[in-house]
Amino acid sequence: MSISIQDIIKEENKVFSKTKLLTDKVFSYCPGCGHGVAHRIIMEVIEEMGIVNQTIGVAPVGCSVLAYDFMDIDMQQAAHGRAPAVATGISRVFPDKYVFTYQGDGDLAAIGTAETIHACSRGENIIIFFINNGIYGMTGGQMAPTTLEGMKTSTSPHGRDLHQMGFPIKMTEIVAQLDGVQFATRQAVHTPSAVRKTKKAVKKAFENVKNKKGVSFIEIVSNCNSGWKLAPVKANEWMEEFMFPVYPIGDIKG
Amino acid sequence: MSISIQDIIKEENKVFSKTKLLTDKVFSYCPGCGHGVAHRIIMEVIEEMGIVNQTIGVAPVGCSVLAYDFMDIDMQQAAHGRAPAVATGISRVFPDKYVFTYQGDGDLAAIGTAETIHACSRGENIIIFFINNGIYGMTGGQMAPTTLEGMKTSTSPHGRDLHQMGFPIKMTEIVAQLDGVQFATRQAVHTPSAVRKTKKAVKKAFENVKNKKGVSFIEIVSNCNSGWKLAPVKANEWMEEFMFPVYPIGDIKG
Amino acid sequence: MAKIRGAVVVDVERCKGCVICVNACPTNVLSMSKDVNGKGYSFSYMENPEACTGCMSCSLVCPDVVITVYRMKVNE
Amino acid sequence: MAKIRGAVVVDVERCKGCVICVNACPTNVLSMSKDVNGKGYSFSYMENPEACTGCMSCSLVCPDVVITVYRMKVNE
Amino acid sequence: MGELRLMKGNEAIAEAAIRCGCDAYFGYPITPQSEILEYLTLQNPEKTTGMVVLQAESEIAAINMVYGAAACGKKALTSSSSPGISLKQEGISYIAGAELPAVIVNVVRGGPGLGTIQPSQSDYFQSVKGGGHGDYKLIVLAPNSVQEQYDFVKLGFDLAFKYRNPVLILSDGAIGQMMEKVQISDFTPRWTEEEIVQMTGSWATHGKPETRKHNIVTSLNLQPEPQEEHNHHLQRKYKEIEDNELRYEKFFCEDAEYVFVAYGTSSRLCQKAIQLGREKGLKLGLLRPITLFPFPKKQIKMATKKAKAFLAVEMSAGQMVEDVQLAVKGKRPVKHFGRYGGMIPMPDEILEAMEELIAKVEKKEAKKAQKKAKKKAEKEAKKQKN
Amino acid sequence: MGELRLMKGNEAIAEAAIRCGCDAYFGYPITPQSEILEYLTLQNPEKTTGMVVLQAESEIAAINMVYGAAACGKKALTSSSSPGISLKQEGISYIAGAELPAVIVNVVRGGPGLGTIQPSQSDYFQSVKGGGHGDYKLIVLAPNSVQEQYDFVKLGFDLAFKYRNPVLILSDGAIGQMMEKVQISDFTPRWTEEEIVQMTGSWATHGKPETRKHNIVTSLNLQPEPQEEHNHHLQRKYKEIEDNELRYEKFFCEDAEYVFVAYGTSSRLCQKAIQLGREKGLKLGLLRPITLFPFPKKQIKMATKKAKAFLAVEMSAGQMVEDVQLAVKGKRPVKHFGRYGGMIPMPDEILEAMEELIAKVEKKEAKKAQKKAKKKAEKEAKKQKN
Amino acid sequence: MTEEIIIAGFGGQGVLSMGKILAYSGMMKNMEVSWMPSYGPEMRGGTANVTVIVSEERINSPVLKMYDTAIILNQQSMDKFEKSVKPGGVLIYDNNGITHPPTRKDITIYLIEANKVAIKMSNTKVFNMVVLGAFLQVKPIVNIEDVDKGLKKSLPERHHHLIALNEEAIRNGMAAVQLVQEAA
Amino acid sequence: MTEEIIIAGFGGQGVLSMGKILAYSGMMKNMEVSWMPSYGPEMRGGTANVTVIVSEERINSPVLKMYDTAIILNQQSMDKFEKSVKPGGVLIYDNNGITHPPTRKDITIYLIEANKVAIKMSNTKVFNMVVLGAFLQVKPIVNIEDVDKGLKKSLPERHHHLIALNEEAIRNGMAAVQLVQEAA
Ligand SMILES: Cc1ncc(C[n+]2csc(CCOP(=O)(O)OP(=O)(O)O)c2C)c(N)n1
Ligand SMILES: Cc1ncc(C[n+]2csc(CCOP(=O)(O)OP(=O)(O)O)c2C)c(N)n1
Ligand code: SF4
Ligand code: SF4
Ligand code: SF4
Ligand code: SF4
Ligand code: SF4
Ligand code: SF4
Ligand SMILES: [Mg+2]
Ligand SMILES: [Mg+2]
Repeated sequence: MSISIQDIIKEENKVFSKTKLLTDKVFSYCPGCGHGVAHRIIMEVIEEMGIVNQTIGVAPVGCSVLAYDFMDIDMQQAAHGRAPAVATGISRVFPDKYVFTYQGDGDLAAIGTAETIHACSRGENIIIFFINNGIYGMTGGQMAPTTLEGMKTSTSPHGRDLHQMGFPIKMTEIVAQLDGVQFATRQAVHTPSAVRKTKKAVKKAFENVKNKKGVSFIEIVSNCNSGWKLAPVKANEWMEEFMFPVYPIGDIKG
Repeated sequence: MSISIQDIIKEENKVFSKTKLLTDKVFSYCPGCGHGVAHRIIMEVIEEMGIVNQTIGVAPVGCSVLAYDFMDIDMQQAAHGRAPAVATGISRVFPDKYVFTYQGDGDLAAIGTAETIHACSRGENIIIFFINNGIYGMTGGQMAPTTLEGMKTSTSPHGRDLHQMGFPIKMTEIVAQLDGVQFATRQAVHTPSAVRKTKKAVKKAFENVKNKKGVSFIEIVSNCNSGWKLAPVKANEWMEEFMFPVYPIGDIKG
Repeated sequence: MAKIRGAVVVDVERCKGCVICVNACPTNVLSMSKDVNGKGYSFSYMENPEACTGCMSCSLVCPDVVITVYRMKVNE
Repeated sequence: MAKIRGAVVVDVERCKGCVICVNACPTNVLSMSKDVNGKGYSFSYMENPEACTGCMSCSLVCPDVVITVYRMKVNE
Repeated sequence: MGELRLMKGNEAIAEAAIRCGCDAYFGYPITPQSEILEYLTLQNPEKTTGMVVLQAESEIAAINMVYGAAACGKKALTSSSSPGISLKQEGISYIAGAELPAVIVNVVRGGPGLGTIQPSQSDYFQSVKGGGHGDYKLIVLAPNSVQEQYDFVKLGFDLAFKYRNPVLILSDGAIGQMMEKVQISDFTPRWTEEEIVQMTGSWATHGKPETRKHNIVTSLNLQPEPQEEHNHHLQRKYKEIEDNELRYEKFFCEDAEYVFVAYGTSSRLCQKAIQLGREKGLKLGLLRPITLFPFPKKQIKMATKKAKAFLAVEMSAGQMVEDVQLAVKGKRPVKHFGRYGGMIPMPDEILEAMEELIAKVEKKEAKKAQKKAKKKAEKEAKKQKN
Repeated sequence: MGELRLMKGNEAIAEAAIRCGCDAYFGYPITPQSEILEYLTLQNPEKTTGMVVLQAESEIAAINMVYGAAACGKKALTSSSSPGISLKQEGISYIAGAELPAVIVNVVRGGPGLGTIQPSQSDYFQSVKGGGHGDYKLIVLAPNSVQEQYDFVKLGFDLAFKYRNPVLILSDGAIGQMMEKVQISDFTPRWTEEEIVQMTGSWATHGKPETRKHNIVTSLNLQPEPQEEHNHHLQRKYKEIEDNELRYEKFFCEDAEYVFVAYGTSSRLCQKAIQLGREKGLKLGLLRPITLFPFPKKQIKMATKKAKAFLAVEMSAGQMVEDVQLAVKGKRPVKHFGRYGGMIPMPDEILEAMEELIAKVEKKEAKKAQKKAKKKAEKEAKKQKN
Repeated sequence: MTEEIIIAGFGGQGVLSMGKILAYSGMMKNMEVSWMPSYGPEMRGGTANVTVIVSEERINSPVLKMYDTAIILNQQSMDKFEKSVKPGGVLIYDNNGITHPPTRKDITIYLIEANKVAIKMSNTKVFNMVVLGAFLQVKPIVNIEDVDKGLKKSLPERHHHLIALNEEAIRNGMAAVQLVQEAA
Repeated sequence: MTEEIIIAGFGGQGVLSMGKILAYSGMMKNMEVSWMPSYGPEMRGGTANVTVIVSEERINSPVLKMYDTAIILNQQSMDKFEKSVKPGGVLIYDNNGITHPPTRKDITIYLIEANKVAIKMSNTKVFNMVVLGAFLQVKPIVNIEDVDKGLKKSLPERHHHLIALNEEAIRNGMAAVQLVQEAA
């Protein structure tokens, strides 16, 4: 007995749909960009935990500057790199709320290095989401501190030369060393299983906030297919081949 | 046959005297402050290596802001925390010169965290001297990022409360992780043997610059007897007892 | 024998044609359209609907959250 | 027998009376003066000059670099 | 009413913050204002009023912590001195752009660069014209006593919340370090969470309840049209502030022929100079702007009716004097006198500078009178001839 | 002479730097000026002229790298856009205080806060009055074409070294992004180390030779007296710059009754407005400050002889207009017209604004004339009566 | 002679580079030129436009409210810029994706089905050159030799082999442009 | 009544806290007071001074060029402030370390050997209280009860047991002050 698709597409059979905590606005991200999946997972966890009325997010300057347009929660937009300081301000005056930042690698690992390190060292009770795409997506694909050796960007057009431009930096390993950090992990969102693992990590992070455990730091290695000048699927393959060896996936602390 | 002191005090018997690379100005430091010894060793090495005409130092904001008054070499005074960026500017336009910064823990580990981390991550061909006295000496003894748990300062008058004020940070361990750092060590200058070891490290650092090896990072754990409100000798004892366990002496990298 | 059947609905106007879902589907259900939507993107659709198991792989990786997945047990 | 004798000269006016040299001297040569210098600091001096070996411990730790050390071999 | 205390200007700010229901202070040490943070950490109000006190890793972090706390509808304070305030400029521009209420204290020292730690008033332009980027204005309060250091904290928060605009308290090393009597107020409890939601629910981030849309605090507009609209709105607000919030003080102005214009420490020095001058029979007065934005333009313009000349006295190379000139519009001579780089001018120097100005003006007047008399005489002569 | 090229304003800056013998560029990406760094990294001049190009970790790092390089007597350049320039304010104040030569480019976008990335001129005050702390001045050059973007880099370094003072090139998103023809100059070789020592040996840090005392670059004075002396020195220098380095341009001013004052992009828009207005028979002119400090005060004052009114046109809520008012000293009406927040006013809007101003002025004049006539008539009547 | 042109369409249509080639060509003819793009955050799918002025005199304002010619390549741009053509001016458009064709009577309107032409050439990348051809047919302010020189200047050496293809596209565009309406 | 005072000496001599106690005492007497310190980087051995004004009227300038009374405790301060005493005013000094005693004839000069007194009391920490006593003997602008109240206010609770000692020092200072010269 063959069954028609119409028979399957029924409310009672729905197993996956967009969380209510994402607004109706179309993401401003490029086709295939990992930011969207990361947004979704975070919002799903907040929805599942029922904490939307206690959650405040901080958007950075970067492609995700408009995260507040897509995440249907109270949000603040922070100056470039300063999201951890802004989150500190929030969390200190609202010690019982869930506060998170959502930052790119330029934002978190370049201009915002001091704010990142010190929010972590103080053990602020917050979550830092760190989307590492090895490039400055928003401003047109400039080199980031996390750009790989030899990688071409608009400000390393002949490839990143370590001697001239310095070495890639591993922020998650660095913050993992700080006493204020409870949980540090590196994940991805390009495959179903990666997404599942990342979501688990996100959940753990929010639990940590609930239990006032200090900083949870979740790096998500993600593609910037536009900046990398690769089609999305190719970009994800490139990411596995070249990014993961330098930024290996897995828990680093906690 | 007894010999008189006058017989000993003769030019040909001189085994120790002040290096010419220290000016005649009286140090502005408090009695017993470690800054003076650190200054001396660095100048001795420069003198011994005969590189004064190729050396440029960068003074920070902190008690050693006036280092340029005492070190008889070309020097620049940098904005608070920005000495590594200033040194980068110098070293990049004078790639064959010896460039060093001399910074306190407030300067290097608080406001200057980003500049420190990135000069190190880029592997600038410079030396960073890091005088860690666990306090802001110059401004009147406020808490530094390196202040110990429970330690009383003018901004932690009831003792540093880790929950409220965050954890002490170990900068040398952090920068040792960065690929641009060739040599990272933690030393002291309160005893003759400590001084000897530190001087060796200083020499090695200048050799590294000569060989264009990237950053040499030398932490010197030192007393701020005024800020700690202890007599100098007591301060050094306290340092051994309480600072060294948290900031253990020895080479960390290279 | 009981079998799991699935189906997905792609919000065609919001699909950006990134092909990531196509690539993620373990049973090669999805394909990209020849036509384009209002934004000029070719979009994902079920080319082999009967192969869909409702495993959600596609929806989990879709960056624009435009895939809704349905699943039911059917006796065949 | 050949013996090493040392002596130190403290630049009294620049000494800040921190006592660190006194503490560092392995042979207890140094002591702090009862008098004070122009800046109001008591200063370091050789109380037991004959014990001085010229080991430079004092000068190595003197934060104000005010100690000059002399050393010679003497035959006694 | 609370008691009378002898306090440093810096301590007065700290005590006022605790007592006026401030929620959070974020700061970084710098002379000559470190006592603010030191006093607060000593009092540790987290245990009493619940006010948060945090030493940030930098001035930039501090101003951005203020941003975060203020965007929650909380009363957030920061303080620094000149170089530190320069570092906060981006953050201040953000706070102004996002329309957040916050109080920022600048205990000014002599610049430029690392400069000196001695008192100065050389950050006037930065405070009033906008040291950060873009078209924005701070409400700027200029205390001239320890009591006002105390009072302006509460006033600052009142104004900041009334207009959702950052307020700058422009103090200097002299007022920060000096001690005077202060009438302490009773404790005003911090707003409860319900009160905060009630007062700021329309814009602040407290966590989105079912009952409203999500609140977003931002200063970004991808398109220029809404950004211009936002800027229009800001300009209208600034106009409103100019209309409603001007504060100034007159001192011996009724009969003054020569008027000092001075704020903060300088205004105190001018008062002494007036006293000395009046003893000599000089009709001197002082117009003291208390708010630097809004600036008492009209009052100065009105003063031109009686006053023959103005002397702007500032511990700077001449900054506020431009605003006086803009107000006077060429109707009367406006000169500047100042010491700077950390020097405080003495009242007798100030008087001397005024006397010089008087002499010049009178010489000119005499010349004019002479000319007039001559002309008249000529006319008469002509008449008689005819 | 080099060739003629079609270039973006941002690229012109980069190419000019390479060709004028610049030693180092330190910058951080930000729209709308990232092409400067991108162009430089593409050319990779380290391999040709030896010029260093480094992407810093932040704007603050970049300006402090400039400090370090400039203090070596090297030609160091940095660029950013509004929020990034706000972050550089402390560093700029240091560079001014330590008297270092450096060129800083601000390709202005709309603020405050994150604002928009569209062109604006709302950082005038910050540039001209001192966005950082303390009494200092930048030499401010305002290009209005891609050619000037190119030319002002060399000019900037010349002035910076002549006066040991930072020079700001105040550009905006429009000039940065547009393409025009540029006459490229030949390569000027970078100074050799001997030349540097010769030119800057009295103050710069190159490593102390036996033959001189150690050079110290600092802006600190622990005591206020030397700091004041240093500030006097700076003020004298600024006076000298005002006397010698004023640059401006007149456009149809000879017979102009109504004068636009505008710089940068706005001045181009005004030129078009003048063209449109002249077609209608309106006697319009433009006074264009090329240097914003020094500002053409005297020229504007002199223009009051012929001009009946001034319209300051800026892409801001009104900043430069104050300097025009200060120059005009109430002698003529001075109004402001501007769009802001990233909006560019169209030439016909500008013309409209001017026409409004003209109408107002003429109405007033007519009234005055009427009054005069009336008075005259009354007088006559009186005379006749007598 | 002064020609004030706006070219407007989607980000991916080569609007900016078409303007650039036009500006280069003008420069090669020793004229004054200015090229003023819209610019925005790097997000796909947005619209792009560029104002190109080619003139024998010095160019003052690089931005304009009214243009001699508007070249319009999508509906959003049509909505925005149809009204900005000077009375008596020219509007050239590609009708692919245009739902509301221009309605003004006081301007001359041309149609260029550049998409079709490009597809016929089996190279959608030359789309913008086809449009440029259409424009040059209508307003021969530069001749094809100037464009060749302009292409040489604007393209990197390694793309010089494409010049012939581009020229072909321009010629095809010239041939394909159709007059829709003369200005009333 | 307005009394304008400068107290100047070494950093460690308790100059600032002596001024503070004087200001507190004035406040206890319901007078207006201002206390304006010199301040500097935290480096030992520097000089310190404080201007204290006690008045029945509102105080305008907290800094002054000329003082009613100068209390001078080291040579550097003597060099700097002897000339700043108003004609007819008072200069009080401790001669310990003074190499050039005051020479002006138009002011009244007192000597207080506070160092000696303090040593006699076996407590060099009360040095500044001895000086305060000397001042109060010469200018009884506040009485000893006000000072007691002032001490209570200014000292933390745990130091209140020292008040008696301080009072004794003040009385000793009062007794020890010597007139050197009446103003000419
Ligand atoms: C102070 C300041 N400097 C620079 C910028 C320009 N800017 C905007 S986003 C960005 C970097 C974005 O890169 P990243 O953080 O990696 O985020 P992504 O876009 O890659 O997600 C920069 C440099 C700015 N807005 N403000
Ligand atoms: C931008 C800025 N912020 C703050 C200060 C004030 N300040 C001067 S030194 C210093 C800290 C000094 O501490 P540290 O670096 O540990 O040096 P130390 O004096 O202990 O040797 C501070 C905060 C300043 N000068 N500039
Ligand atoms: S530019 Fe890169 S990071 Fe930004 S939206 Fe596009 S793909 Fe994502
Ligand atoms: S304050 Fe501390 S660090 Fe500074 S000189 Fe004194 S002892 Fe040394
Ligand atoms: S639900 Fe699973 S099987 Fe069905 S289309 Fe998606 S990925 Fe393929
Ligand atoms: S992953 Fe989503 S956006 Fe991408 S093609 Fe599939 S359905 Fe469309
Ligand atoms: S040289 Fe050695 S033995 Fe002599 S005084 Fe110094 S420490 Fe003592
Ligand atoms: S260590 Fe030096 S300064 Fe200290 S007491 Fe000895 S000689 Fe004097
Ligand atoms: Mg990125
Ligand atoms: Mg320290």
